[in-house]
Amino acid sequence: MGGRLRSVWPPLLIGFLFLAAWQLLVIVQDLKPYLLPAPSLIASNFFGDLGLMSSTAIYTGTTALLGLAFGTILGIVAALLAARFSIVNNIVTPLAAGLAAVPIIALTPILNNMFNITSRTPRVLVTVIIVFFPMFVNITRGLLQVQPVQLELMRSMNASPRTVLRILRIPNAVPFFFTGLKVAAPLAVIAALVAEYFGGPQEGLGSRIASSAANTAYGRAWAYVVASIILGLLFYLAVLAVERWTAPWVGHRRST
Amino acid sequence: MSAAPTSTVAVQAAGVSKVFNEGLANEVTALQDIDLSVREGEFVSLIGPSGCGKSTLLRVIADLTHPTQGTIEVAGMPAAAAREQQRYGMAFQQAALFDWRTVRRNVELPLELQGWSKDRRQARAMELLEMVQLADFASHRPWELSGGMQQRVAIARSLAVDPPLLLMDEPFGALDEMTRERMQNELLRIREETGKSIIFVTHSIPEAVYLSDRVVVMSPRPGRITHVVPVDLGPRNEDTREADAFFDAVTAVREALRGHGGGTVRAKAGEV
Amino acid sequence: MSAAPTSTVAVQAAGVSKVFNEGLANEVTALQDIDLSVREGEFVSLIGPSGCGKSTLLRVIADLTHPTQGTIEVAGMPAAAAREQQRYGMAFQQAALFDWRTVRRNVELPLELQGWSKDRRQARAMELLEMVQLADFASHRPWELSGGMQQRVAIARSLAVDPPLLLMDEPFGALDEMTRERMQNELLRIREETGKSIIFVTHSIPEAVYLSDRVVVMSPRPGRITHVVPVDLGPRNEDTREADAFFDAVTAVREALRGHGGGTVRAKAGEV
Amino acid sequence: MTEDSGVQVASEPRPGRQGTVGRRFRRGLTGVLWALAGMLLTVLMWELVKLVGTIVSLPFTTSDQAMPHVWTMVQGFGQPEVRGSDTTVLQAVVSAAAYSLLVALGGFVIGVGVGLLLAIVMQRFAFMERGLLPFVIASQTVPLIALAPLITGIGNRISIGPIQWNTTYSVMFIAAYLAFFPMSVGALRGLQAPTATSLELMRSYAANPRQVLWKLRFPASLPYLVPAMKVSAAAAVVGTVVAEISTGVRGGIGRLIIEYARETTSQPAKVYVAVFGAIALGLVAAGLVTALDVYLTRNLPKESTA
Amino acid sequence: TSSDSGTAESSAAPEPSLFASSAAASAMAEESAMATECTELTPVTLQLQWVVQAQFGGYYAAKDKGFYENQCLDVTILEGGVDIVPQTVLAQGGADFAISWVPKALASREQGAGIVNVAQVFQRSGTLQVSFADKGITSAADFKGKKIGNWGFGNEYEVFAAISKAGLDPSADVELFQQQFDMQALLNGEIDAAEAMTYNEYAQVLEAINPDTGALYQPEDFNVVNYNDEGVAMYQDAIWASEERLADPAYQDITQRFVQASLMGWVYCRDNAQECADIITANGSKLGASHQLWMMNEVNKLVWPSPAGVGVIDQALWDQTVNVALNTKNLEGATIITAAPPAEAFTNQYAEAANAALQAEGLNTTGDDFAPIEVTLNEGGN
Ligand SMILES: Nc1ncnc2c1ncn2[C@@H]1O[C@H](COP(=O)(O)OP(=O)(O)OP(=O)(O)O)[C@@H](O)[C@H]1O
Ligand SMILES: Nc1ncnc2c1ncn2[C@@H]1O[C@H](COP(=O)(O)OP(=O)(O)OP(=O)(O)O)[C@@H](O)[C@H]1O
Ligand SMILES: [Mg+2]
Ligand SMILES: [Mg+2]
Repeated sequence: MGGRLRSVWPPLLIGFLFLAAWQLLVIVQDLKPYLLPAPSLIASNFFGDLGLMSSTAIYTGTTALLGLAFGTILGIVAALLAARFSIVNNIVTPLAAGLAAVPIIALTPILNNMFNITSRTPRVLVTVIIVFFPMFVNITRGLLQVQPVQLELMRSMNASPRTVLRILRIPNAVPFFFTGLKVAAPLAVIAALVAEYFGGPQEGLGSRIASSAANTAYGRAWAYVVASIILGLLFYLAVLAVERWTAPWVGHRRST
Repeated sequence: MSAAPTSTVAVQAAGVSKVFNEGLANEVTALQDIDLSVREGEFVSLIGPSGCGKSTLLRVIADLTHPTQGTIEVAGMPAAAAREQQRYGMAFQQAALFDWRTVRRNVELPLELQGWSKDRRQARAMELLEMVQLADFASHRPWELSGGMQQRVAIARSLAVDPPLLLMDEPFGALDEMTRERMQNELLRIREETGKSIIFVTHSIPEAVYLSDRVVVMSPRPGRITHVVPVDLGPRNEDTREADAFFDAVTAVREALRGHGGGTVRAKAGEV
Repeated sequence: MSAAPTSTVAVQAAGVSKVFNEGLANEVTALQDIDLSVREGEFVSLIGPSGCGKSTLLRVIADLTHPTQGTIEVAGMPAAAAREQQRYGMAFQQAALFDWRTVRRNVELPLELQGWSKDRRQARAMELLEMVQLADFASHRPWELSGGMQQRVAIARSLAVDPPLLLMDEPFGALDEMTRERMQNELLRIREETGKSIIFVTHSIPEAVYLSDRVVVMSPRPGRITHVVPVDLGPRNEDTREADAFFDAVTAVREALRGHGGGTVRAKAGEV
Repeated sequence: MTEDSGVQVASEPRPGRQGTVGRRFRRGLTGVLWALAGMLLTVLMWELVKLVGTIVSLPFTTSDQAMPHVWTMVQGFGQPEVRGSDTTVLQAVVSAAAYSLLVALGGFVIGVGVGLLLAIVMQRFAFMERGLLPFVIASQTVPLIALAPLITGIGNRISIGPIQWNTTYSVMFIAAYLAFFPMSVGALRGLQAPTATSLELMRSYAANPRQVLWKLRFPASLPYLVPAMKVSAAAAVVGTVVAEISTGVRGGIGRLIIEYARETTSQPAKVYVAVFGAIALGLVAAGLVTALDVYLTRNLPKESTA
Repeated sequence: TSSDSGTAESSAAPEPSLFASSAAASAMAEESAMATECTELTPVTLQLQWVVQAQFGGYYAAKDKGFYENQCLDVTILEGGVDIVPQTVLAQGGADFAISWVPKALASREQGAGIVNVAQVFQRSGTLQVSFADKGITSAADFKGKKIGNWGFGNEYEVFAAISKAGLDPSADVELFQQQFDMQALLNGEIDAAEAMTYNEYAQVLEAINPDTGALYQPEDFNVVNYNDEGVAMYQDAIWASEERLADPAYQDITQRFVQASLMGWVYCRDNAQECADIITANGSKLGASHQLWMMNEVNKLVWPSPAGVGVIDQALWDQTVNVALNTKNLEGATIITAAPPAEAFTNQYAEAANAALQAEGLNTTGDDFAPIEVTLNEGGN
């Protein structure tokens, strides 16, 4: 209990100091909301319409979750193939790197034109693409970076490549997998959000932020941003929880 | 598993050389012109100074690395085929345990690969852990064990399946004397019961003599076989270590290691 | 480095216990009630069955882990202060070499940390590699070495700086007999020349006896000191290993290890 | 398909570590060839999908509007940018990509530096990890639309000595803002990667935190740093392009994407041409990181490198 | 409906004769500049809301033809991007003047940005709702039951206002979708009517190939709803200045000179559409030539005629703008502004003085005889 408390107060403290400084800056410098809305203004917008905040966050969160799930699966599959067949590795790695360099802002219009703009599909696809790269790169590295002696052990037992994958490479890649997921989870949220700028249903955080910002309603825009931050943190915490639960050995060895 | 040509030769190495980093500045000739043949059911120890190529020789026999020259036959077939047919089990110099598995599941690993049912392999693993006196630690993680305990887990793992040939690289190096003697006797018992052939790397001359039918002495850079000392002590028992023949053999091996020819037999492949 | 209280006690452990995973299902009492005092310039060996807590004791003394109970003093100061002041050097059971450094630069590591100039530390490293007979491999990478060679690099590294206390955990475990004897004599020579205190973990009874002024025998679960065998062989030389006193001491330690009290001294802290 | 990264490599677990310059060059060349093969494959797939789309109905549009033919895109490269001008689209894309690459490189260097620094601080002080990490995460879920006006706005007020802030710095800043995140997460994990024994070794030397960092944690973290850098490089490129779009700054690929996207309705292939520029940019960035990887891990035992 | 066809109805004289002649104009401008005794040019920055294109033709022409210089100004034009908010940049001091649509600028003003509309360049809204002719959508009332695209980003209010004004409920009677900044969704039939600017998206549609005919789409293939006709039009491009700085006589002077030169640029572009289009292209726009000229011509239609004089605000249209901004709710229930802006939000002082000065130089500043030219669009706008 005390331990949990101890792990909670540093971010709270830093967060509080940060917000206090922000509020102070706004007051002292007499910054107008069009420039930088005060935390108090954002908070009143946020709490003033909690229902709307949560329903928009749920819409975007669903897109992000779908994208994260599919992107992760795709990343895993591609990494497994790449670790097993070097030809896949040779081909997929540069393609993935190239695809990862296409900004959402260029990608979304193309996908919006391919898939019906009135559906969620193009947004999920954008998220999938964003999630894919960090997952793929990290997992591939984890699958390949095994100790030579462990590999020899497997070989001495005449393990098939598939077995080596299952018994050695996959467990070895677990910490890498979670490193990738920790990067991908918040990115999934932002991808799902940004994909909403370019059209389609207007129920999500992205649309709301865009239209609020376009009207210089920065207090409201930032309230939605707060919702997206909360969403991102939730995703991240979920990843942490899953890591603790499924891979308890990771990072344990450093405790002496 | 499947039918292998019957043969009385368990391992046959002919003209084996192994050069690392060939052609580069840091070239090392780890093995040169190794001829060695191990009969079925024979216990052969490899002994020699640090870096003389013992581990490399084991790895070549196990088809974990390819010789630069020469050929290896295991159970009458090429090394690769023997590996694929699981004709040997290997204990490595490093324990090479998997951190993400408990001690018991580390021992189960080879059984899993052979598709044993969960119950059977658990029972087998516990039996082996009992043997290496680590049953209490079955559910610990490898990094919670002492060096010697890790090594014992690795030994248990190498004995889990029942291959006709055992390749063991300093398996008892990190064990105290008493545990070591227990393990030696266990190994001899297993060999007795199953008729396994065993190639065993050790730095302990008494251990080599106590266990082996033949002690192969190697010298470094380039790694060559310099002497082969036959040991004939009959069935081992409590008194073996006190027998004169034992001390003679120990002395012979020691002499061989020091580079003197006295009392040793220079072996040539095929002759033995 | 700076002024330390002069003291004739190099290490003083009082009532030291160490429990891992306290309160959990897999709780292990690695050390219980250890009292041990090592005089300055003394050579003490720790011997005992696998898993009895030897490594843990060394690590507690080195302030690498904290005892659950009891206190440790090194050179008259708390263990932490002694570590910070670099009053000891340690050789680990695993070689723990850094893959990304060449052999020579691994040996240089502690010198680098102490801010030696490049030339000086290169010279020192080469000198030490010469001593462990690995000068030829100075520019190799650790993973290109055999097990024993890696261990020798680690030994060289632990000797690189010149601390008043050496903590060595089975440093010669992977070495062949000849190399081992060479290293033993080197160690004795260094001790002679520098007056270091040494705590040395080994599984070899003759080695413990040959090297030590006192052999501390431990028993496992919970790890306790059961016997302390004083060894009085005078200056070591070629003949020491043949001396009757040597064999007597070996027998005494062996007996102690087997749990018999005969011929051994039960030590209490402070008395020794 | 061969399966040479399965177990077979174990036969020689640490092959040719001291690749000569020539060998390394050749390996780089094959890498490029593979990348080309991958592109070719993608092109074939694209056209195949289009072909299939004309026969059966797919869940997405395969019309020339949504998915222009590859040759239409290639044709696009050769056309003059604007009628009558003598620069072709290809030239425009290449020079824009070169410009963006430079900005992205700046953003990458800053981002990687900041990411590393954060990781170091978080690794060093546990309370910092708990205190900072949520904000690092939070920073990435703030959309640029909320930040860009702030950044350019605040930037406009900055002038350090003779250097007056200009929009290019804002772009670089945004690139760094996106690039630092994967680096900080990956590096944090990497810095925590050394084995207990090596950490104890350093502790026994009473090495100070800086020494532990430089001599142990940093080299031991390389397996994690490299993928992190790859993701960061991609993020820097994306950040650059997005920021160019966001701030409308001239010269880069982002601006081209805006310009060409306006013609999507009538010339759907044209925007792909600019997107290819971004892809090429990403490939170059990834190539640079891979080269760095080969250099950094040249001394480590390796099986094969991702 | 005024601008429902691609080929404008008038037949402008091919040569720019109406303008006394550009050389003469500059000479006159020079003269008046000499009068202000210009020893050193005053640096001035103008923030646009988008990248260079004919929408901003007047400013580029003023710069290119030396009108600014003659007014002793050295103008730097800052291009916009998707996240550049010109009025914010202006209020923060990042620029001396900004071009912005009135409703958005009023929203910023309400959030504390001290800005003043000093010249209302566009006299009418350029927003259309375009649909295929066979859908039969000729007025907002026909939106009922249809899939109606809008751009979001604050560009949707005219659509919403028109829907409401036609007696429809935006949340029930129509299906609203945010469309992308291209017209693919319309052409693919995913939506029934798409928001479009006369000078840009509408042209894009007409530059696209009709797969049925293999030739370009023709104006008669489409219906357009013009929001000016629906009575919900809001003022668009205007020149904004800093309210705070307008207290300073020096800035007042600069503003006067800037507005005057800018409006002179718009007069020039009215009479020299082709040359202005070329100036824009020379300034780095990558739009195709026919598209550029089309845009110039359509923008001219938004500026001219200016019955009260170029840049001068018509109170009635201002009130309509404010009214829509104040009362139209978007899907979220938000309005653009929550209170009517004070009278200080705009001033005709500068525009009127500029008109007087320009008229004194013999220029027609109302454009009462303005006639658009005829532009033929080519495939892809080339
Ligand atoms: N992967 C490698 N790359 C380069 N050289 C190697 C490699 N593996 C082994 N060697 C070299 O081959 C020689 C023999 O090594 P090997 O491990 O077989 O020795 P060993 O007899 O097992 O020694 P030890 O008793 O110390 O374990 C050594 O000189 C070593 O440096
Ligand atoms: N990190 C740890 N977590 C839990 N238990 C541990 C840990 N380290 C050591 N132990 C336990 O403490 C006991 C003593 O271990 P230690 O390593 O000190 O043994 P040792 O005497 O050095 O044995 P060996 O001769 O095999 O090296 C063992 O039972 C071991 O399982
Ligand atoms: Mg070996
Ligand atoms: Mg130990």
